[in-house]
Amino acid sequence: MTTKERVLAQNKVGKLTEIGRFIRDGDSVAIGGAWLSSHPMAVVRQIIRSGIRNLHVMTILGSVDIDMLVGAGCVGKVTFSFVSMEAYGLAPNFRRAVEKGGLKYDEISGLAIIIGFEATGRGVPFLPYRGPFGSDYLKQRPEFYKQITCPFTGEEMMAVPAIKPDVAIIHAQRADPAGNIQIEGTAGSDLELAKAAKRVIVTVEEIVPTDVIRENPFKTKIPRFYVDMVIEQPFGAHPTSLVPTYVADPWHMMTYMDMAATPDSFRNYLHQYVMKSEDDYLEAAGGLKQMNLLKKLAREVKSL
Amino acid sequence: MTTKERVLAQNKVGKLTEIGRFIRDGDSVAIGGAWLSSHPMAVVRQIIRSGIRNLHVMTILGSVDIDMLVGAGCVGKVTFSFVSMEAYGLAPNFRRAVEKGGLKYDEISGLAIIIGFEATGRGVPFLPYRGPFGSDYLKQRPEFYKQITCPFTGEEMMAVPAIKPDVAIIHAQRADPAGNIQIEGTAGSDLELAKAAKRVIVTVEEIVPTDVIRENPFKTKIPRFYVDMVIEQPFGAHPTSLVPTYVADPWHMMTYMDMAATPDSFRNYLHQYVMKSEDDYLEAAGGLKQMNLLKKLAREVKSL
Amino acid sequence: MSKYSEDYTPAEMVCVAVAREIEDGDILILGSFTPLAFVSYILAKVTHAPNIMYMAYSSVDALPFQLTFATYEAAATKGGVARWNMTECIHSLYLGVGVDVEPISSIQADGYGNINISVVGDYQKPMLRGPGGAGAPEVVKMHRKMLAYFANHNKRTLVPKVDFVTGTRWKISSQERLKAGLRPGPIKLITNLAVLVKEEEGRPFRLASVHPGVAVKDVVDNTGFELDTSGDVPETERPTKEQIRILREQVDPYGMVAFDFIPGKERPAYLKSILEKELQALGY
Amino acid sequence: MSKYSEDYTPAEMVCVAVAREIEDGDILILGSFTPLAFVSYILAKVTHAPNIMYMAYSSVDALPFQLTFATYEAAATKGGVARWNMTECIHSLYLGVGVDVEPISSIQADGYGNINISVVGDYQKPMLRGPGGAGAPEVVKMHRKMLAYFANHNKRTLVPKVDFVTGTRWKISSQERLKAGLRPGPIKLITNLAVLVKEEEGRPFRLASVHPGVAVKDVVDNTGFELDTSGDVPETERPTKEQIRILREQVDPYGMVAFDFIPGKERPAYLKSILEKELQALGY
Repeated sequence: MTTKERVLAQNKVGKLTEIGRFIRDGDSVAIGGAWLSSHPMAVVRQIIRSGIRNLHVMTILGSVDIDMLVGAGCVGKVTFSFVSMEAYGLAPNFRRAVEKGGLKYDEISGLAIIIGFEATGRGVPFLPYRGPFGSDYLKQRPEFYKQITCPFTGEEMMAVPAIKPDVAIIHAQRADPAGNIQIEGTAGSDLELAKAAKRVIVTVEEIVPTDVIRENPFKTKIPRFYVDMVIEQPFGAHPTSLVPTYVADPWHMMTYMDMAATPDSFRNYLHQYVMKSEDDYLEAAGGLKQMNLLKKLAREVKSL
Repeated sequence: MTTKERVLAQNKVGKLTEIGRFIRDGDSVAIGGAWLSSHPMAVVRQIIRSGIRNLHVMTILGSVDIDMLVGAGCVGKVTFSFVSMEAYGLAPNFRRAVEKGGLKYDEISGLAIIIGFEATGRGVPFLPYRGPFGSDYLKQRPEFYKQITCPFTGEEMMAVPAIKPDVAIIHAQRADPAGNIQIEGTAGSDLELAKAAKRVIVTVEEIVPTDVIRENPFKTKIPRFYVDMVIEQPFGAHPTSLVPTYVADPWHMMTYMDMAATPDSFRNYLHQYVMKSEDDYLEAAGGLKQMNLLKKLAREVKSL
Repeated sequence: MSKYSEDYTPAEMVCVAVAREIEDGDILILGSFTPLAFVSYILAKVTHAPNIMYMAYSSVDALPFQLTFATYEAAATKGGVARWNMTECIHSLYLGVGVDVEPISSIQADGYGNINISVVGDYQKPMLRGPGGAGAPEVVKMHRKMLAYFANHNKRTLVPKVDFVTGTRWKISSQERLKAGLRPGPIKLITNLAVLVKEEEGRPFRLASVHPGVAVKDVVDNTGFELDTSGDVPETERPTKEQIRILREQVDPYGMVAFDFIPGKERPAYLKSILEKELQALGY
Repeated sequence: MSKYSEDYTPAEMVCVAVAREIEDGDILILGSFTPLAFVSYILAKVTHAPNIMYMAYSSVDALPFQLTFATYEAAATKGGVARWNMTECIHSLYLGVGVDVEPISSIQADGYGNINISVVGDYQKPMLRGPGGAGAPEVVKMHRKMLAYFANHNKRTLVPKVDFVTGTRWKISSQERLKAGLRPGPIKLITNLAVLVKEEEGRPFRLASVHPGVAVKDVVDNTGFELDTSGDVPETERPTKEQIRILREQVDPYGMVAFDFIPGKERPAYLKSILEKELQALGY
């Protein structure tokens, strides 16, 4: 949608099965969240279910989101600064695809990729900063890192270009039908992705009337004029976390790591968990009992 | 203070009469707030009372703050994008001083001055943006606006340099003793001033325990590692506003405009309102009854 | 019966003309307190453009409000869906997604489309030191269309060449703007006499319409730069009865819209009378 | 009676050595989940450095917390005084006021002070594709001192030349760093055997201390680059009884600190046993 269409649309509520309106084969898709937090996993699974292919996925700090899309064969190229399953180890599908030599990728340093997204939202074609001087990124990606001289001090800075994904997908706590998005915990650089992308899909734990949003405007991180579609999808970040609402699911992460160990067993994972529907996924992942446990654990924290 | 000293200091509570620890003759002082909102007027008045002189004041959108300091003879130079009493007219002391030819000033376009402060906080010596091409600012301040070519697209952008004031003064709703600052209404670019300045003084309506800050972290706009001193000073923005706590005082603004009409009557204003103490000021401006009215008015708003 | 009103003030005429420039879905900013601009935004939002989004002070997408002199900022802040500071606002709105229109109140304008909010006379030792440009120097070139309004259309305000170019559209024609990566759209000056439009770099402002009761000659005689008055110059569309009713009953019951049209010396008394009425209405 | 403990694991030795690098008043970041780093921060905060400020995920100045595997992020977020997103964090902390130390867990380090978190082998078709640098490429040069830790000090981790320079201190000597506008401070590698320090561009890492029970020769034999072992090499200061008690009773009762020291294949079973203990402790 154009900005004007986004401002005009007061009801952007859609269904998970409708993401094809905004994500198409070959699109560049920036995926929100960071580490094992707040990834839009329901949309990731729906991309796989819908058979969307040849995506250029972009992540700042990716994990199971990237790994699953790569393993399911949806990805033509990855732009990333970090893809890791953290305590669970390296990302098995991602690693396999790279080590086999079949996956195209752009590895970009972490601050550079954030600043590249940020530039787009600020309406500038580049931004300068104290970049990764001395690193091998500059040799691998000379078209992305350009030295630039400060016209005032003469200091050598690094310029990075504006990054403009076709789509951003994000998961958050709460939205109203017009697409005002509230985030309470780990925000990553989701706001910058939303500003940078041409189309933005946000799944949320709950859709609430705008009056509820107005009660605490301080929590609203992405206003409606950046959003094309909102989808109510409780536990849409599972098995990653959405603190302070629920923690990441370590049991499911271990299952994932087991089943992603080989291409064959990963096909079983997709078959068993992903391919049917999101309701079936949550049921297979432990259903209400497990989801309630993850919510309870988010409150069971001990400050010292 | 160094950043480390700021992080170490758990009690930064000071008194208005102690601002001389951080503001000295000849300093550059960036003044928070914007339009007729949230200016740190208690500190402005204390600067006058303390006889601090030859300041280089910096404002994005200044009003009675700048006008009063200029009228009281505290200012050697003004850097500004806008100084106006808004509906009350032009700023009388400021205007007089410029038209007489005695006041040094740097007039900078509004986005440029914000971006200059922002650059300092981001640790870059300059930032590019789509600047005021075609305007006479470029002729008047060629040392501030430099054309720069995007190394990726070839587009001509404008670069502005990092601005580094000695001191920033800010007024806000609430702080804890360590200097975590909550702002609920009009925030201006107070956060960028705090990041840019070497020393930061914040007056607040109330100092509260840190637990109160933790209850709503979403309201905290300036964390403690940017702050050197916090001072509890209710109505510290008067006669400007601090919404949603109180509105600007139109009656006092009219008195000010009347008395600032000539240098002689402005001396009377200073004598009658400013020179004694902040308590005396608030009493002279109408005391508790008037302040309560301004609070009530902030709640008497009619949405349509 | 005509839907148009016969009973309106020059300020209401300008306010309605400005409001008509606002399209539904526009993004707007309430910043410096220019009562006429505020009233026109709110009028648009409660009539033909309910889905406009405005940022008012630090409040994103605030509710429309009744304009009162004592409470306008608190009212503008109320009911916002998010809080943004000014830095976020300039990058994300002005320079990012784009603000659509923003009627500027300036001291001078000229036939090139330049505006001056800085000084009259010599820059270093001016006859009149104005407030300065705030964001106007950068943002008037970014808007969907550039809008300035004048309560006093005369040769001191509409001049051959402004004394200081505080802001300018930079590129004017659609082709030039698109080439520079800017949204196309004209410059419009809305005054107490007429609506002037400039659409091409090399060509003069065109007299797009004259307000009811104003002759083309009145406009030409009071304009310090060349005007294209060729062809039939239509009458500016009058305010409707409904617009006037909503203005006076809901949006602006105290008459803030007239503020710019009142001579400087009479403004303090006018403000005082408004404040009295406000307090009275509140029962204080 | 000695204040030092005789009962500590290699992981606890490294954790305490890292914690000792943290000074009160430091600014730190909890980002990627590296349990040993998290434990050392919290240990420092509840012992000698109560006023450190850390940003944990999006939570500014969060409270110290007991490290559990199921809840670490929620715990790290709790009690923050402000919320910042990652963009704000990189500009204001990493590139702005400066983060002081941040122990990096990397695949390789070399004698130039380079680290590699990207690939082992050929870049285009690597033997091992690592996670990538996240912020390390930019931030290790900004820190007050650069810190990396290794659970396995050997010639595969401490190599003559890293396969890919993911991050580097860039300027090393104090003079060079000050000239480049950077804060002075050395590179330190803290391993399961020793502490290595590099303070000058042209000179090798110096063996600053060996852990109790480790010979200088053990370190040299297991290091793939030249080491300066001249002079008396002292023993690394052991953990105190108080530090070990606080670690085991308060900060890390489930033993997350050992995680990096456990062979990859045994880690899932270790995590499972921790989870079981956590749920049991909660009464689930």
